[in-house]
Amino acid sequence: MALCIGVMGAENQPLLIKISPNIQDPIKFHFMLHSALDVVEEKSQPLPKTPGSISGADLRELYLGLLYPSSDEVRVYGYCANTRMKMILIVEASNTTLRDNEIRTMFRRLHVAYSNMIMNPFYDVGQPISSKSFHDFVDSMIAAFGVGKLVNPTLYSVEMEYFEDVPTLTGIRLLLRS
Amino acid sequence: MADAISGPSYLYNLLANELSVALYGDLDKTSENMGALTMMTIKDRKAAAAAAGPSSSEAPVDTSASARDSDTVFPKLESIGYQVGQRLIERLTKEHARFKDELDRMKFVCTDLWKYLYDKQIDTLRTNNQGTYVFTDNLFRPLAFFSAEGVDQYYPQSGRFIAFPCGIIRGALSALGIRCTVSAKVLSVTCCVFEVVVERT
Amino acid sequence: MSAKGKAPLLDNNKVNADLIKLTYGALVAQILKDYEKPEDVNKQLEKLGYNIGVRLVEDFIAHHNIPRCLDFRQTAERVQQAFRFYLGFQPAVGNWAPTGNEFSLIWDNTNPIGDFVEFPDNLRTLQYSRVLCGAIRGGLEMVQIDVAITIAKEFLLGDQATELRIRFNKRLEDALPIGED
Amino acid sequence: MATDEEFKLMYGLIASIKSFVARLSPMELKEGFQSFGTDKYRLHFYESPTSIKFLMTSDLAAVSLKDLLMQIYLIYTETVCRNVLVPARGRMIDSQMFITRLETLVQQSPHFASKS
Repeated sequence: MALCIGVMGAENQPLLIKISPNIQDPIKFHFMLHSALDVVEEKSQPLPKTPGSISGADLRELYLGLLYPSSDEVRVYGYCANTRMKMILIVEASNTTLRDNEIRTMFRRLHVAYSNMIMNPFYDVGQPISSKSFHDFVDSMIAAFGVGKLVNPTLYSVEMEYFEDVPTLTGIRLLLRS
Repeated sequence: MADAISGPSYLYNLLANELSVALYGDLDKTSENMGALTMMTIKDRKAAAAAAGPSSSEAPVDTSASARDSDTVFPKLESIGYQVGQRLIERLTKEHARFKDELDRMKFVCTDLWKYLYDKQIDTLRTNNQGTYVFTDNLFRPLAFFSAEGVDQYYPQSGRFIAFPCGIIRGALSALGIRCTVSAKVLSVTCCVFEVVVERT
Repeated sequence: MSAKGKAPLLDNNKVNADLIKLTYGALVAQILKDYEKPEDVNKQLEKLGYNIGVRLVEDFIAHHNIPRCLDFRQTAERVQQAFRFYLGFQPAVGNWAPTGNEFSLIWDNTNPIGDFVEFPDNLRTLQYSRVLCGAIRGGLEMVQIDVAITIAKEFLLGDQATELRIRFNKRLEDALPIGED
Repeated sequence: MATDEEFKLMYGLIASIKSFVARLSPMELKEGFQSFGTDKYRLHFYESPTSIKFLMTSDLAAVSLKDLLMQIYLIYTETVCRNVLVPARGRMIDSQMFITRLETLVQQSPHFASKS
């Protein structure tokens, strides 16, 4: 019953991470995001030229699909833009109504929102995202992706501290607010 | 024809050109500074263009020559271009399949990006396969504003119009993961050549 | 290089309007670095707008066969039309003063050149729309109308709309060359 | 006669005719003064709403050159106004592009052909 959206920059630095409020141990999700990045990195590499490889067109899609085989708890999806901006989405495994196409559409919408957000001249590309409208958008996505059991759909916001020398998720300090 | 532009496209060109004025400040003062550039006769220049090693060092107007007089303004114009290129590319590549390789990205800049910016593609793209790419635009719109074949009176000042597009190219490529330096030369009245050198690490 | 047969990325007018916003935004950010004080930046933006307006008005009039305005209401319509033509999106004209010499251009729920902008809190005195004031002033000055423009509402600062207030000052006379009367 | 002297005279002439014509008219003028003729030539006048004045002399066969003058205005905006290297106002036009296109336009006009 979990849900989490992560947006990472070209150097894998976290730009925005949102975790659904009824998650007990958000740290776990940060690790999940972290390891998912490796898979994204691997999947988005240019393919070695193997003659007759299956459906090359599909593999060049920005949407990377399911990153791991489904586990009992969660499913992790990935998306990597041409600018190497990455987005990761974690949904609960029990939510079987979500189809691949819907996930794809959702990533597309996120990407549109992101590309609008970086039009803001006062935002420096590659820095953690503070845009209120983008935060609201991601919140609404988390809410819309129906963790139906949520009584009170307020979200924790996660503030990140980004350490120069540790450009990965391990360098994050979490401040949880309800 | 270069004049078949109107509406937002016209306003954009005006803004892009006005950028240099906004940063250069007083126009008359600028012209004086720019006058320091050596002026060549058309004949000399045509010869230089014909000899056209795009990497030839004796092409008459290039950023470095102009930069002598406007050390501060060129980097600023370039950095505005960089910001624009970097942000723009996110929008333009949203629906684009993942790029295969470096050349694929270069092609994108020459076709889609250029078309978006100037309503035409780069005319030729050449590479030495060692990280140097040369884009040639024979009718570069910002120059076509006031120059045409045989009309070259503003040629000495044309250097100020190339810093911004250089920045756009650098920004776009950097967003696509290619770190590079971009320089440009105006070869003949409306022909502009951009040289992209990829930084190898 | 073959990109032929590809559908255009987006509707052309919209595309260029976005490009204008993007370039203008980058310029504002750059000028901010140079001048630091928002008040000085505002002045620069007004000047930039003025320079653009002065040139734009000629293009607008020549390409659309616009005749001379007979009254200020007509002027308002023309300004509105020019916005549609160059930014692809026209403001409402309203809030006329009873004397007919003052009106507002209103963009509900948006800012015509900054719909993606989010202001940092320390820049609240920066007038992002100042370039529009400059452009309108420059354009109208060329058709011998002297106006004063204020930003009555700014969407980017949390107002419901962006509203520019335009007040007619006087008609300008042709300046005579020196030595004539 | 020196060129700037000639400009001043011409300006005075146009200004006088304009105000004269405006005063004679019983109604608000829309177009105002457009041309006058002598027994040798005709002088055509067009003023853009931005007060840029275009004048052309022709033989008597050309009755109205208003359209031609408006096209010249168009060329002016395309070659002079959009060139940021030229100050927006108050300078002699030295753009070669303007001159080239002006010559082409005038030579292609039917009024030009009718003379020879």
